[in-house]
Amino acid sequence: MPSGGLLFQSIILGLLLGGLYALLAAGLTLYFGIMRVVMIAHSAFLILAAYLAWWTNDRLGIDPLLSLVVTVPLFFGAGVLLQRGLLSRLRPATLTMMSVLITFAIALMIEGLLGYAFTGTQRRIQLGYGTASFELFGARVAVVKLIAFGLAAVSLAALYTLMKRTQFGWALRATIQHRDAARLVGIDTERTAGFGFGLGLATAAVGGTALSLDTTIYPSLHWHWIGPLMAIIVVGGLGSVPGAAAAALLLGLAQSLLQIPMGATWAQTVFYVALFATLAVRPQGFFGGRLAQRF
Amino acid sequence: GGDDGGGGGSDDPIVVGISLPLTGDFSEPGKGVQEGYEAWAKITNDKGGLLGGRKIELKILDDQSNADRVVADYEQLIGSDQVDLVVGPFSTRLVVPSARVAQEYGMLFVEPAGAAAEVFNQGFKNLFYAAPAVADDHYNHLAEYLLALPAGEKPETVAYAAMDDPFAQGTAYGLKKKLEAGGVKTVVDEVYPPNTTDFGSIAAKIAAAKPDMVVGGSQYQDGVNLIVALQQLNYQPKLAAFSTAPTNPEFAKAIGNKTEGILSPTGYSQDAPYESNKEFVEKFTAQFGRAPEEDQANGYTTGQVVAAAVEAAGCAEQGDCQQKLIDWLHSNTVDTVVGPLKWDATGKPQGAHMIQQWVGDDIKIVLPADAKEADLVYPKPAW
Amino acid sequence: MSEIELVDVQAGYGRAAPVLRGFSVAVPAGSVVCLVGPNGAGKSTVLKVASGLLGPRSGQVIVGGKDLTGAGPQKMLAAGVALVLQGHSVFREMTVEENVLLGGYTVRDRTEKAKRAKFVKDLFPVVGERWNSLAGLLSGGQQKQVEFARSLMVDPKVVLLDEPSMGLDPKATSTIFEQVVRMRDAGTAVLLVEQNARRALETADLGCVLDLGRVHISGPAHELLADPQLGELYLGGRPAEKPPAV
Amino acid sequence: MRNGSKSLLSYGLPALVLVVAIALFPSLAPNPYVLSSGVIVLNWAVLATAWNFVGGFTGYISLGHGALAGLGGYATGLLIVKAGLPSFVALAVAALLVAALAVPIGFAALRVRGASFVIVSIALVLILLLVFQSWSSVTGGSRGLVVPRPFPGMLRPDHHRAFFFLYGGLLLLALGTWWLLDRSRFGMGLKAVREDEDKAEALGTPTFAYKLTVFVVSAAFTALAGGLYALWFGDLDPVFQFSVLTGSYIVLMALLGGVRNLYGPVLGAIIVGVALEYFKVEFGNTPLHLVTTGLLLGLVVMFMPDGVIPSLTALVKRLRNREDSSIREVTAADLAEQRREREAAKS
Amino acid sequence: MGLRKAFGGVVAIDGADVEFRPGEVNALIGPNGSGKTTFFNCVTGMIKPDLGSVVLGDRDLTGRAPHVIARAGVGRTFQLCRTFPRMTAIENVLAAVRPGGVLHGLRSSHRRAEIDRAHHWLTRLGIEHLAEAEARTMSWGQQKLLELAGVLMAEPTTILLDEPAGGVNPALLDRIGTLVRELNAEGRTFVIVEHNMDLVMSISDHIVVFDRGRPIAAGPPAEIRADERVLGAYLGV
Ligand SMILES: Nc1ncnc2c1ncn2[C@@H]1O[C@H](COP(=O)(O)OP(=O)(O)OP(=O)(O)O)[C@@H](O)[C@H]1O
Ligand SMILES: Nc1ncnc2c1ncn2[C@@H]1O[C@H](COP(=O)(O)OP(=O)(O)OP(=O)(O)O)[C@@H](O)[C@H]1O
Ligand SMILES: CC(C)C[C@H](N)C(=O)O
Ligand SMILES: [Mg+2]
Ligand SMILES: [Mg+2]
Repeated sequence: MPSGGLLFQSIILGLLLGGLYALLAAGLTLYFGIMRVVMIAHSAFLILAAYLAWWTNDRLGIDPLLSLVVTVPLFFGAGVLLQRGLLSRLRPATLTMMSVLITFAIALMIEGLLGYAFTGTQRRIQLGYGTASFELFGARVAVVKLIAFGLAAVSLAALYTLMKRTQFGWALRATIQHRDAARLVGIDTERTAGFGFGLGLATAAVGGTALSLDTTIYPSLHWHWIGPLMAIIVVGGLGSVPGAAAAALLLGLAQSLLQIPMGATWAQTVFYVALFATLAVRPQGFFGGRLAQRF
Repeated sequence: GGDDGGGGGSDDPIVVGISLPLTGDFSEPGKGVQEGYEAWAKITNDKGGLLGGRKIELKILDDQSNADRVVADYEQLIGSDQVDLVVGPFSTRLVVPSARVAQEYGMLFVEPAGAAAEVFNQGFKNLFYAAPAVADDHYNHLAEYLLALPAGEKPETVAYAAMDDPFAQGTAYGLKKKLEAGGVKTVVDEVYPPNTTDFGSIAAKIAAAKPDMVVGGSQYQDGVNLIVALQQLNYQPKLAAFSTAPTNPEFAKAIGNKTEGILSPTGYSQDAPYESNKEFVEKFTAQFGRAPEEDQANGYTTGQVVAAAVEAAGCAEQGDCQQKLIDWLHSNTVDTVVGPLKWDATGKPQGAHMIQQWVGDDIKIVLPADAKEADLVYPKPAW
Repeated sequence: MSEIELVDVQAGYGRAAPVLRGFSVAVPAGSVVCLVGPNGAGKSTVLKVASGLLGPRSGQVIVGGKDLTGAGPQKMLAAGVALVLQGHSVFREMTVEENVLLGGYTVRDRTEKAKRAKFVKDLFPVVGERWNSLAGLLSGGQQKQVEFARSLMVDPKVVLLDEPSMGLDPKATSTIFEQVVRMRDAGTAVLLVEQNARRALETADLGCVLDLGRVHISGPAHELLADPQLGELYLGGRPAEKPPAV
Repeated sequence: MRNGSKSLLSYGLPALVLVVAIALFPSLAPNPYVLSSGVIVLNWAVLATAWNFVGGFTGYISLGHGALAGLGGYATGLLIVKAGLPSFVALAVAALLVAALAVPIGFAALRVRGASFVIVSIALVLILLLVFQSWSSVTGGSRGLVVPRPFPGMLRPDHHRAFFFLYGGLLLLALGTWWLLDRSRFGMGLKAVREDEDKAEALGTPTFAYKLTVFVVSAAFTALAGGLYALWFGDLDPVFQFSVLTGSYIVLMALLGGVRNLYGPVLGAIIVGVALEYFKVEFGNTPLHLVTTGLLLGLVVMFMPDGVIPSLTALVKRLRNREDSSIREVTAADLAEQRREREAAKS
Repeated sequence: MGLRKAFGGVVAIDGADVEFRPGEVNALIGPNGSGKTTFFNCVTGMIKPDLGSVVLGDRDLTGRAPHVIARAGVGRTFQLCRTFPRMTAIENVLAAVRPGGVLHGLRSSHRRAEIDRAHHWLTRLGIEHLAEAEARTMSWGQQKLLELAGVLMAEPTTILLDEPAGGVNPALLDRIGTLVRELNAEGRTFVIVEHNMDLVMSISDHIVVFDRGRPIAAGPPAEIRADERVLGAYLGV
């Protein structure tokens, strides 16, 4: 039986981790649930953002969080371009399948270019406060992890509001569901879909930066992330940001706690066990509705 | 250069084929080994080459740390490029498959970095590990030292965390076996896959068990991450030992210089008194602008071993010559920058590693006693 | 002057042969023009060209006297042209509310929007009853009603209707035809495609029979109704039996 | 529509070319390295063709077929090492085992469609990776598993030659099976699933049973290819046996050639397989080979979404008769006229 | 019997106790949302009823998978019109499952016979000229007819049509009516959901009227036409 202290420490670590997962999965929820695009390259963009944050810190010596000023608009623009230039040209009938492949291709290119630019060496940001921590009821909370968690919370709240409360959110969903009908009610479907994609990539910029604060990065790291993130959005119910957030917290916590008895490797399987369990019991996910693309 | 054309000698270069993990998981040490090979080729060529004037030409391919790739690379080097000699890549995981290719083409295979036990129980007859000791023996001196401590001082509990990698586990479990036999209790024994980046939970488990000593079976980055995670939890062991990572030049910076007292085994020391080592350190520093570390030395040693065999056998090409080289190495000792090396029938070297410790902002040899540059600090200061 | 006019339009899909081969039609303000024809004649294609969904290969689309050939649906909508698609085009995974309000996407005035929403709710009771359910879960006919309601959220000058009565029960069908008449009386130009041809021609001022992408015959609606040959080829043999009045 | 000469041209002739090419390649290969590349390409060709049983017929895009190949490889290796079976017996048993295992896997995975299936298939790879890494007492973990040579003592070039022919035979078997299915009602049912699953079900196709059956067949062929690879290659490492990349390359190949065509995946495998080897030689020291692969995949998706073979046939067709007027066009009046004539003739 | 199906709060069918007559042309009419399509879905196994049973002849088909029911001789069309978009018309028709094993079609003679039959149906529905066109390039009405051809190819004994007239040209409709009568004469049972009263009244022997998930009337056309409740609930003033 693990000690109470360890249990509590693991819960803290799990929640912090879950928060980060939620942010990383948010973009996927957007593309996937709203636009029916399977964006394999999302985690590659996360790693790209992490590299940019690392690079900013390494070369310019400034705080990696400052890189957000550049990466967020940059990624937003890249998302718009990606959507307008590539995804919008795919046939709607085969969009899902083809989007898998085209985004896979993008992931490969990002990985290759990162390797070319920064080599395959593992990198880690060296921060003055990298090992700083404070005590909370007997558990230690690392400052960097808390910052990442905070970034996640803020971005998710912003995203949720945007989708739920603005015309843009509605227009985006209408565009995806029936493009012609959306055009006929006066929606600029091209622009809307582009912005939607840009938004997803913007979350990748934030997520990647948060990720870079407390982890090692290397070009092929994105393969490691894509599985858990996909599992999260399925468990959360495709397309539901609150669902993804809840699933992320839950699975992060479960992973962290399961590591106590099972060890790190087996604990990772919790994502896939949850994925299969979800599909078997409730294919629509545990937090979203069946047809629901509710925000 | 001897250009007299007699006895099969010519001035054709001797082409040495190598595949290295220049990208991917092992790229950092892989590039270290590459420098070692390059230094060997340059130093040898500057002295006039081998076999009376044949220059050494390296043909290096990148296997991306991928076992499928490494096989294809050696396949290409031997089958298509018709290189004269091949030497090994970095990491046990790549050495095993590539050694088999060499074996099946009847080639000699001297390698710089296949230290784990499985390299030597595959039945390879052509393989030689060009370093003093295999993974399990890396901590031998440390184990002896700890077990010799008086009862009150001896660490009582130890936590182990090892990457799921034959080499990394080999080092940690080599030590574990000896300490357990000596009555030291294991309180945590964690294994993590090579791609792990989040060490929070493992660190939490270790910190909660409050062991006297922590041992990390690490390659490079995982060691750094584990140390940072332990420091985030403010865990202060009496002793901390990690394989490979602490000897890397980037290490101190990577963990924010909180290196106090960290131990690491090493097969190489820049100050080692062996004859060729002085020349190596000097010329390497001239070539690359900094002193060589363990990976560079391993590459260089590999070259030295091959060169000795080639000179002794008087040939370097595919075919019957390879068996002559193999036979010669099985029955002789070679002097290298890591000392004299000789091998058993499986290609296993017969020495032991030294133990280094971070003292202040430098890493110094502390064990064995006859080679030490400083005294081992125990318990170690807080990090 | 005609609100909308298609002049000698050629149009088709992809690389295939043209579907419309020199098609012309003009719909004056305050009138209903009914387009009938066999399946695959190109009726829906005409409406897609008129609404800007499909660019013509040649010919002109003139709206309110301005040449808008090649303009997209957004521009067309701004010029006052609205289309209700054939088949089902609700946003399936959005609620009825969201569907209807999206119909007023271009309406910026909130009170105006609310007023219209109330109007369509009264017109089609089911829209109000199922205000919060997902549109994709409604029955076929209910979805059609939502679509029609959605199109009523704006006040266009030209309305293009592609088989609006399809799948509707007689009551809802009547509601729609009444609405068409009301719009016409308010000065809107209506271009109506219907397979319920006799009923539609009774409502329409002008009729136009389309076959193989060309106008086969056109003229006052009542004249077409009376033509026996047209009856056999395009309108069905039996004259429509009116539901018995009570 | 499908007359004899056309089907001979589109099936028989390529088959002949393929057989001749397989028979002659080993003796034409200039060195053992080229021969070993040939083995790799054939391995890809079998994998892509096996994948196409699911991908081509049912339209379910599996990025997880790498895992099935990995399972086949590990099962073969473990049966030899742990159960002491002779190499090729182990291969056959392994294929059967993987086929049996494909039943529950398919049962779980085929319940979901479209993008969810893609996710599930990726998850399959990742979960197996974790299992094979962690369960080291059986699988050897990331220490890997060494599969004993089936022909001990054989020199490397001869070894390559033997496996080249083994793979060639397997490829022909897979192609033959695909061709039979394509002609059968079973194949028609699967294609109906690809287009509209509910509709197919309503027309009487037991869609789930069909999908599952073809998934199992596909898994068996994939496992055979994976098992042969294990015997040929000798070293299994979970990281490479259970890699999403493998599955993705398979998809790329099938898609590039054309999934609706018998020879599409083979052609794709040849193009991509050779390209991969070429990039490796060309950009050996940089990760640019990833970029080029990505670029190739991107170009295919954007410009030839149906694959090389269909694109080329369409092009040829278009050059022959510029306007696609294979569809006869008639007015209602013509139709009425014809009908009248027919009826007159009947009575 | 007494079928019941509720979706969340919406009760789509509520204790519908309906009997259709074998060998006749039955019609099922009722206002939008009265549960007609849901009823079809229950009968064909696309959704499972919460309560009640579906019986064909003396076989209980409740809760069986759609393909089992289809193989028991029940064919249906969809209101929303579903074809296999990337298959040609002829392939669409061939995709219907017919008697004979799964490997049927390997023999060339079988294949040819099947293809001939498929052409026959396309001809009868007036879309023979589109045989080689992909379904996705067809107009709405053409797809509707194509779907019908697919169902007929399977030679079902009981045929459920959901709004066969929706979007079909009236001239063609007359022929569909005739076709239904012909097939009925061959012994096939029809159940037709339709809002086109002309068609319903002219071809059906027996009409059932639904309102809010319940049958409110049943009988021959003449009787239904005069039924007060029907007039109120469905036909309107
Ligand atoms: N997306 C498309 N791609 C290719 N061809 C098409 C497409 N849509 C329609 N067609 C072709 O264009 C012709 C006209 O189609 P259209 O939809 O305009 O007919 P319609 O008169 O509306 O018929 P219906 O009464 O059946 O709705 C048809 O022959 C059809 O095959
Ligand atoms: N999957 C579902 N989830 C929730 N409600 C549903 C679902 N399917 C149908 N309904 C509801 O059940 C009721 C009956 O629908 P059904 O489609 O059976 O009507 P219908 O009689 O076919 O109408 P129509 O003439 O418009 O086609 C409707 O109120 C509909 O909204
Ligand atoms: C000592 C090291 C050079 C050994 C190497 N890391 C291996 O994997 O075997
Ligand atoms: Mg139409
Ligand atoms: Mg209905």
